[in-house]
Amino acid sequence: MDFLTNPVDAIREWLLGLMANMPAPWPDVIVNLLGVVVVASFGLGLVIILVWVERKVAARFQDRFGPNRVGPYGLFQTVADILKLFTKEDTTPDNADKPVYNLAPILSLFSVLLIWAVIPFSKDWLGTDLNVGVLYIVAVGSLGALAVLMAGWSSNNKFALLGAFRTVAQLVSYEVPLVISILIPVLLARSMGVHAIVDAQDTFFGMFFFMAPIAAVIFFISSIAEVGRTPFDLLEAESEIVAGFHIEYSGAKFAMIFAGEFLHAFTIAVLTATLFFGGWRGPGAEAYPILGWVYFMAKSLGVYLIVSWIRSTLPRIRIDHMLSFNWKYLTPLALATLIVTALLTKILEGQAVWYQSLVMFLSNVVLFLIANEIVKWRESKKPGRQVVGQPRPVARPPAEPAAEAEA
Amino acid sequence: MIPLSWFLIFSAALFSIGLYGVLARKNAVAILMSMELMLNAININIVAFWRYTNPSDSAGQVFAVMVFAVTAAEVAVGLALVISLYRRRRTVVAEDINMLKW
Amino acid sequence: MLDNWLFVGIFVLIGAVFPIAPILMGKFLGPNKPNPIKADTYECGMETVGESWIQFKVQYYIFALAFLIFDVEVVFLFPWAVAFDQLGIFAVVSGITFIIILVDALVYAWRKGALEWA
Amino acid sequence: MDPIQIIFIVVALVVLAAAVMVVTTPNLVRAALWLVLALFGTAGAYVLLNAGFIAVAQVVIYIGAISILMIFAVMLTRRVMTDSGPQTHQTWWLPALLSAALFAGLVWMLSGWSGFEASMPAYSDANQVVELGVALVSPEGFLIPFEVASVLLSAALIGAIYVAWDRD
Repeated sequence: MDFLTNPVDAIREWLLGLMANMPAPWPDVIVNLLGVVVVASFGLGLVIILVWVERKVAARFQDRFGPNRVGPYGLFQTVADILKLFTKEDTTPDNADKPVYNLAPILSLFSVLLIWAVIPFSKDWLGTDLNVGVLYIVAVGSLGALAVLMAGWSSNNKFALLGAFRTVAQLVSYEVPLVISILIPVLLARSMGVHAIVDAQDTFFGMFFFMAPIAAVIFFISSIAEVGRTPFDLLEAESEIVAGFHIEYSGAKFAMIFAGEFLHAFTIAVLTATLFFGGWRGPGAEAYPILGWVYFMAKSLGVYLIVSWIRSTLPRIRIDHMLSFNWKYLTPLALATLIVTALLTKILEGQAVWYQSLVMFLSNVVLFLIANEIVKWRESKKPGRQVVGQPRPVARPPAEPAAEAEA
Repeated sequence: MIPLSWFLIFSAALFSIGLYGVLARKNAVAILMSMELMLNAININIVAFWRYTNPSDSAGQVFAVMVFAVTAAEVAVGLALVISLYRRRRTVVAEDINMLKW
Repeated sequence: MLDNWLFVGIFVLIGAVFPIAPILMGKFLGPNKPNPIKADTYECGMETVGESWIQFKVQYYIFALAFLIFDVEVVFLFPWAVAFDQLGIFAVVSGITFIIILVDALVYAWRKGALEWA
Repeated sequence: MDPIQIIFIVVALVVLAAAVMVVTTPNLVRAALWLVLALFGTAGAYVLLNAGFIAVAQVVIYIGAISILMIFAVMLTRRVMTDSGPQTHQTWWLPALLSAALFAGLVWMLSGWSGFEASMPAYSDANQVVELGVALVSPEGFLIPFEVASVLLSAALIGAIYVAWDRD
């Protein structure tokens, strides 16, 4: 093993060699344990950089500099923020249900961290290759909704509970198109293992983005909703419900919820890159796994930049619009795409990959146009809302009493 | 390796606890929760028998998945009934729900 | 096999340590001077009125319900998608029938107006 | 004892303890959270049985959806969340006795069965999901139950919305 081209395998071999004379299960357990620590620390360490990236990107969109005081380019700003959060007082409201209140932030970060167990970073660099990997991601992700509900309920605060309920309604609603759109790469790869899905996208036109563009976009949109980022950030709409379910949290516990959200935002970028853009695949990645890691990070960061872009561009959506967009547009469209993809996959079995991609891409385009026409037709049938012509209340300064108050 | 008996005793214990909950609890939602425990015990049994007798045949797994579907339907309708009852009668205590008595 | 799940099992144990450790660290590093006003429920600075564990509208339940049904549907469809190579056109069509039957329920919910907010 | 056995015992004890908390905790939301722990442990038991797919499906369906539905239902059905008064009947000892008797009877009956101490046959779960998929949709397998499950699910959705929806 060459250390430079494949450091992970080299270290693994070296460790197993060191422990060659230990009794049977222990070397395995220890290597797995170290693997867990490495993967989890990688995820958490990433959060520190991501917060900086996010702030810089948002600043550029708003024509500002962003953090630029602490360290080169303000890189250590996040470290300073984390230190500040740790030295804050960690308050617990008297009325809270304490065990549940303390458990919620732990579960919230834990659920995101667990997803990283099955992410393939490069060829053979992955925590574990479960043969039900994709469903595992869905399962672990759904723990997050539970954490939100626990945080909201245990805070014993009207805003927290209202925020939690809204959040959970949003999370469970958008989970439906999310899982249906995940089904499509599974169907194209004939496997639920994340590693096998990456393996199936071995040519440029074999990337599932070309075979299932609608599924990729639906997955991306509903993942953003799962994370609760703009434009789907109703769960922390300050003007309506203060800060949502984590209003009562402070100090390190708030930091955990916050870190969980940031890591989740990057995780969806990673998942989009893995499921639809070929993950670590790229020229030379087979031979030099470290190159695969570079591709993987580049693709994920590319998707992450789009997430930041959307965040700093779009305004917040109203809750009824958000839910009807999900149930009346994304879910039927995802189901239709699934049916069309299933039929086409069966019909085109054995054809060349580029041909399959071309036909599927065109079918997706047609499907999207049809969906658009249906939406337009439905909108045209709705009675238009009358905005003009009715007297509206106008704020006027009161004439007499105001003058008296001034005097 | 674990003998089959461990799984069977485990699921029998889980089933009994669930039965206690169904019989002793007053709140209808709590009764549904206890029923979840009982259904889980059954599912453990199904999967254990599949694994220990004939794992190459998927029938056991199909059964387990079917139990999932039935549980989902049961919970969905059961909780909807409880909510609807609560709206009409302002109670979720199972004993007080006696509209079908005559 | 089980070896793959060993990693997940260890991850479940260690993964819990990662969030717990900073919280404990925060406990030691941060000040701890509670007082009744600080520990009061925060509702925009207003005095808290009444219980917060109040009742909610049935709408939330409907969304969770639809989610549950579609979740179960997807669990059924995942094996179907994975076994796609072994299936003939008939099996594919039967999977599609499965989806269409469920779409009926979605259409019912839509017509009933249960998918509207408020 | 080998490590797998120790893991099983830990998982089983966690599940049973959580199950006892589910049926005894007066606070219903907490009972639902204990139920989540019990269901999570059950998923662990499925993993020990090499049924990875069932384990993950358990987490998706039970913890992801059913437990949230339970908590919603608890919150929809009360005006005051603090539970007052006993949550069990006065004659709670009767069901306790009954379930203890059921458990003893089951163990006694099973211990007389010849297959009780059977050990696990070798099995590789590499193709588990494919086999399950083929069994579900092939006409020689479980095609009819598969479609009936779909009908059941949509009937449940329609029925539940019909019952719970109150607005015309």
